[in-house]
Amino acid sequence: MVDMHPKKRVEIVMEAPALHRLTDALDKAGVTGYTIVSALAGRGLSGAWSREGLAGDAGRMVIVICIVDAARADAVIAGVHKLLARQIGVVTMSDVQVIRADHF
Amino acid sequence: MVDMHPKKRVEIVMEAPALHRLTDALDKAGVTGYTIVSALAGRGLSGAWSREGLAGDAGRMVIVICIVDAARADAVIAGVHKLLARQIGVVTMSDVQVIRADHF
Amino acid sequence: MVDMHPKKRVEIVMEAPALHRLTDALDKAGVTGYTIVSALAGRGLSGAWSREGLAGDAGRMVIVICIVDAARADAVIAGVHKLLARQIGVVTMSDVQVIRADHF
Amino acid sequence: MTSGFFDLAMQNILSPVVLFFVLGVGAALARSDLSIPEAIAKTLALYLMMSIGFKGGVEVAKTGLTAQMVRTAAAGIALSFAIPVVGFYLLRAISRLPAVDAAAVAAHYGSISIVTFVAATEALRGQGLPFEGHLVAVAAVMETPAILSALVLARRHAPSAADTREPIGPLLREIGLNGSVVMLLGSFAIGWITGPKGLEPVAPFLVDLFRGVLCLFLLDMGLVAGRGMRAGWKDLSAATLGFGIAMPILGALLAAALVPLTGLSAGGAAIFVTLAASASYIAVPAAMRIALPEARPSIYLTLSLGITFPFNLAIGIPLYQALAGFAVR
Amino acid sequence: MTSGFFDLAMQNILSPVVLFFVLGVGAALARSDLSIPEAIAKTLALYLMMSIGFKGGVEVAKTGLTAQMVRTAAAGIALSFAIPVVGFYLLRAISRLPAVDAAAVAAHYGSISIVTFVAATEALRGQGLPFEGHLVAVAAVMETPAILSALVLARRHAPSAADTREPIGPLLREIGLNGSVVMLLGSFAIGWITGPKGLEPVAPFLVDLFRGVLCLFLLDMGLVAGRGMRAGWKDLSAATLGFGIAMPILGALLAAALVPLTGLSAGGAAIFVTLAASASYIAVPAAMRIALPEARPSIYLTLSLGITFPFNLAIGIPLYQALAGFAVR
Amino acid sequence: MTSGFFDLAMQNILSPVVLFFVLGVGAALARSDLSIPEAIAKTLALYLMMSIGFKGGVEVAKTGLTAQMVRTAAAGIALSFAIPVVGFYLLRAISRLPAVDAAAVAAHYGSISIVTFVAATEALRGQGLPFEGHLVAVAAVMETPAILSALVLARRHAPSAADTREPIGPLLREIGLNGSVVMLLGSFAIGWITGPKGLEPVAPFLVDLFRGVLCLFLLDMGLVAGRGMRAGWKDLSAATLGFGIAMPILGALLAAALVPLTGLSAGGAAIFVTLAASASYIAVPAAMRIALPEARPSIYLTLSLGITFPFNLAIGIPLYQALAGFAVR
Ligand SMILES: Nc1ncnc2c1ncn2[C@@H]1O[C@H](COP(=O)(O)O)[C@@H](O)[C@H]1O
Ligand SMILES: Nc1ncnc2c1ncn2[C@@H]1O[C@H](COP(=O)(O)O)[C@@H](O)[C@H]1O
Ligand SMILES: Nc1ncnc2c1ncn2[C@@H]1O[C@H](COP(=O)(O)O)[C@@H](O)[C@H]1O
Ligand code: NA
Ligand code: NA
Ligand code: NA
Repeated sequence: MVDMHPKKRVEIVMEAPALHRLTDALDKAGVTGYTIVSALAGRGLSGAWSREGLAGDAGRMVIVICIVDAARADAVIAGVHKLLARQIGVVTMSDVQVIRADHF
Repeated sequence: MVDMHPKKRVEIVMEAPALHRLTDALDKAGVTGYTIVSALAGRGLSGAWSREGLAGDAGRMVIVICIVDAARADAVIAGVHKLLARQIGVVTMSDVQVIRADHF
Repeated sequence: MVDMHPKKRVEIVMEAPALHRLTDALDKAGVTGYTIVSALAGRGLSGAWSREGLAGDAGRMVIVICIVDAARADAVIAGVHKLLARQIGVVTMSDVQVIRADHF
Repeated sequence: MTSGFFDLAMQNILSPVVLFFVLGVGAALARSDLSIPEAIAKTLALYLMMSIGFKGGVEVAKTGLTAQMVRTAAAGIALSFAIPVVGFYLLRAISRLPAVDAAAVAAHYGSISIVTFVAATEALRGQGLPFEGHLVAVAAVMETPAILSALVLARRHAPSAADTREPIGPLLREIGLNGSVVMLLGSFAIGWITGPKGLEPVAPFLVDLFRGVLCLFLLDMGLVAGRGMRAGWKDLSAATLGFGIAMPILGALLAAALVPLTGLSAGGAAIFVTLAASASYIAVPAAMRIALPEARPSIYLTLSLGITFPFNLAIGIPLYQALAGFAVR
Repeated sequence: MTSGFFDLAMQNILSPVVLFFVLGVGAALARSDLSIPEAIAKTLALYLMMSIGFKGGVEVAKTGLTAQMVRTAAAGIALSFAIPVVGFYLLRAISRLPAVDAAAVAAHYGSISIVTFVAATEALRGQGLPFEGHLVAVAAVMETPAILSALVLARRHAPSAADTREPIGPLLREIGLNGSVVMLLGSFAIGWITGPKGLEPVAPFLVDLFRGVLCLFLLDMGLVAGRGMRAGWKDLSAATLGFGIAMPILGALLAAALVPLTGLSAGGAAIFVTLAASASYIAVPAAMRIALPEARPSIYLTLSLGITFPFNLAIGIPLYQALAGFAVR
Repeated sequence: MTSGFFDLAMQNILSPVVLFFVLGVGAALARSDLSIPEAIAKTLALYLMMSIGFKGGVEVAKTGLTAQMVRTAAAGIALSFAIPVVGFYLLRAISRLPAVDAAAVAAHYGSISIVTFVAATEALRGQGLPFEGHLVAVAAVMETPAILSALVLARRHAPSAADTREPIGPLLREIGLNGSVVMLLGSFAIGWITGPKGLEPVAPFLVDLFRGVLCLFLLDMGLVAGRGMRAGWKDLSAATLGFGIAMPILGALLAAALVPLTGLSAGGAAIFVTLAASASYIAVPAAMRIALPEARPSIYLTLSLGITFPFNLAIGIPLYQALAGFAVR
């Protein structure tokens, strides 16, 4: 059996043009890594969008997935919150188990 | 420290051609939003698939992520279940924490 | 109300060239299915990457999502761990509820 | 159907377009990782629609709207309604396929394959044989009626599978407004409005590149067909496989019977017969996933893309041309 | 601005390029699922930059660097700074739009639309009228100053919305190095270095395909514009809609006043005036999401892409050419 | 290697193809967000394979299969096996690179770069120098043997890193059937079967567009190389960097020694020598991620794509042509 260790999974749905600002903030918050996925379409309070046909970054959303240690989670969430306060987006956090604790 | 609020994260893997029917159902169920990701490939009981090379929607799957309030989760799941009963797909629900409770 | 059943959600961030080896391992471990998403970019201990501009598979990561029964989760994680031990990647497991227990 | 037919067939089979399809099938069966990205496959398909629509419209701009066009469209719509009925009962008679699968398969054969259309026009161009430009619009109107027929058949013969709560109206509207139909008819209209003068500046893109792009698209179709064959083979009985070859010939015969009513030229008749013989593999499969989700794609896609399409590409097209030749005379 | 103008306008409106835009808008409004994948849309835009940059550079290689180029660039930069100020106060005067929205809208009109530029050059080519190749570089330098103006306006009139912690320097650097500007100026430099001899081998790709690719890109722009109209309509008052037509004309008049200082030819002046009249819809929206996130895209995108772009495409371009004709004389 | 060489080198360096590569590197180093979507990059690579494969096959259709082709392929395979061995021991001698990294780097140099091949053929075309069409097939067979050599070296010198449980057979099969090899050899076969008559209708796509598309692909390669340089620089010592220039020259010398055995023309010999000097950056890196996951991509990719490729593009190609000239005489 592989040992599992509890961590936090932070998932951020956000606007593509602000992505670099977010990853800079994550880098500063000391996270060990993150993975970005391009969302295809969506709807929220500010309406529906789709990336189809867009030649630029505006109007497109990305999902940033970041596994962090619980001890660092609050700081990460606070940093993300500050940055995205005025931006369109959704931030969620959940509990996960990872196999290599020293990686995070 | 940022206040976190418990919500449900519903994740639906489903066939692309039926997507509009699902989002219509979600809209009717009163969810505040959802985000769609295009899946690249997969396998299930009905076999393997890949979106590579497909000129049309058939044979392609999408993932719909929807953060909902626990109070509304049952209704959302029921609606999704009814719609996808005869469709290929997977529906999962999990616990998450969000930062802006009023958004959902 | 729809009946929900507890399962495990295994999420694997891994290098694209090794994908076939992983899905073969999952097939052997007897999972009923999985869904693959193409990641856009990311950063980890071994540096940052982006799929933009890549004509080949090297340097690109994918995310494999696999819903499994708790009874089988350990075996799946062990198989994945063995395979990815020397590969770049992240493996997480979390609790989810599904609607069709017999599917997994 | 003598040596002329065999010459045409050989010439057809050894054309780059067919060989690239074969390459795709071979690569998929050998499990090569060769693949065309989805975004490209989709765009190649749109490009083909844009090109043939525009060129068809320009032809009509030259000749003007004729009664022949209306008559051909009417014949096409009638065929699209009728072929699924013939196909459904034939399939039920020769195989043990459940009614819902049979209805879904039948829908594909009533509708049309635009790439088969294109391959037929290329064969004619190779021989210097002209055909009517308005056949592009006929192809577009033949896409949808078959779906209606198939749904009626399914509701009668497999009532539990054919969800009667799903209203047919919005579904037909969705299919009628699907991207490729809009691209085809929109480009047709633009070609008609702007005429030969409008075509000129865009000809290097829409005309000159056409055959090369077609090769790439057929490579992609071969890859997808080969992938489907690998997976779908086991679900197909010999009878079902036989249907994949008998049905296009049957469709062609039905169309040939209507040719005299249309007043088409020999080239146009060859295209018209080919349309009837062709089976959809993009628009109808997507519609079936919504309207008849219990029908198995492994059956209808393997038949349409894995059996009928290659048969038509290699042997059908010269055959239908010969058939149309008899019908016109 | 008599019958010659109307002929030009009609010829313009019935060109394939404009008709494909109309097709896109129509398909989006009818809720067709026709769409161009994001990867293709992005690449089509890069291709257009590569082509016009390269061709512009080759022109400059023929004529050499002139004082005229420097004067035109200076005039362009001045306009890019000034137009947002005019636009902001006009918008505040005629509508109830909050200051942050008004500043964001104003930024779009000070910057430029490269597709409008291209459409204007196509119209000139249709008439055999030459224009200065260096205008491509002028277009590039006019992209960014407007954003600076708009930020200054927002910081003064909506201090809470214009985040003063966000430093302007990196933002401007980011915009100045954005992909399309680099592609445009880089291709311009390569065209200049290699000259007509360098263009020759790549001409089938960069020159011959240009108009066909443009049609496809305009179809895509129509689809995006139509989608935006469907969503954004309700946020726009009559006054705001009117601004979408009045502002480009105002911008054109300002540019026409500067034409005599530039020494441009009639063709070049038409392009220059069109640049001033055009509104950005790719670079500036992305910058606004960062610099003024509280400004609503439904307003600035609908105005720029849904009102001003089609107006310029159909009516503006011949109008600005007429205007430039007066200014040159 | 006198003034003729320098003229060729200058002409080469100032060609649009090389300048677009430079633009890409510059944009990446300046952190511009210019990028080509993955789907497009992949398709551009497939297009290049399709085009050169088809054209090569057509050439062979003209001349027929010759003993020369077999001899050249044998020489190529021998080089692909031998070069990694030379490279590995050289690298171990001059640098402190761990054995697993050295083996992975060596694999890249034994294999080939198809874009370097293409750039060499373009240089020859610019001079009107013919070359043998079958070299396309020789390029394809030189892709894989190097990987086998490198794995044997790694298993001997870094047994813990070279996973001996991973069977080599399936890996080689996977590499042999990788998408670009299949596209290259498949198109070669189709060109051979259909001959010049088959090329004609697809020439506007496969021939005329080639150089323009190549520019776009080289821009993309520049962007990826620049990104890699920014990240990988710190992992590279001076000795390793020197290897990136010494090794291609060494490979070229080895190939030049074999040229007399092949019976190639001056043009063909230049291509053959260039193939040996070129280093893989698509197929081998992917294979290394599976076979030698502990080898660092920051080292082998930076060397292959960041050092050797630009060196070959700008200076190597004319150099190897001069070298081949001596070998042929
Ligand atoms: N409840 C939700 N679940 C998942 N994604 C959401 C949700 N709400 C918003 N989003 C995503 O976030 C984007 C912006 O949301 P909003 O700020 O509400 O307009 C939407 O377009 C969706 O892609
Ligand atoms: N256990 C699973 N975990 C993750 N995705 C799954 C799972 N089972 C099925 N899927 C996804 O759902 C699709 C359809 O599944 P099925 O209905 O079992 O054929 C598959 O192709 C996968 O993409
Ligand atoms: N903490 C993390 N959260 C999410 N994704 C991660 C994390 N760490 C690494 N990754 C992903 O896994 C890849 C390889 O990580 P590494 O092995 O640390 O270089 C990264 O490029 C990311 O895409
Ligand atoms: Na048919
Ligand atoms: Na402007
Ligand atoms: Na080599």
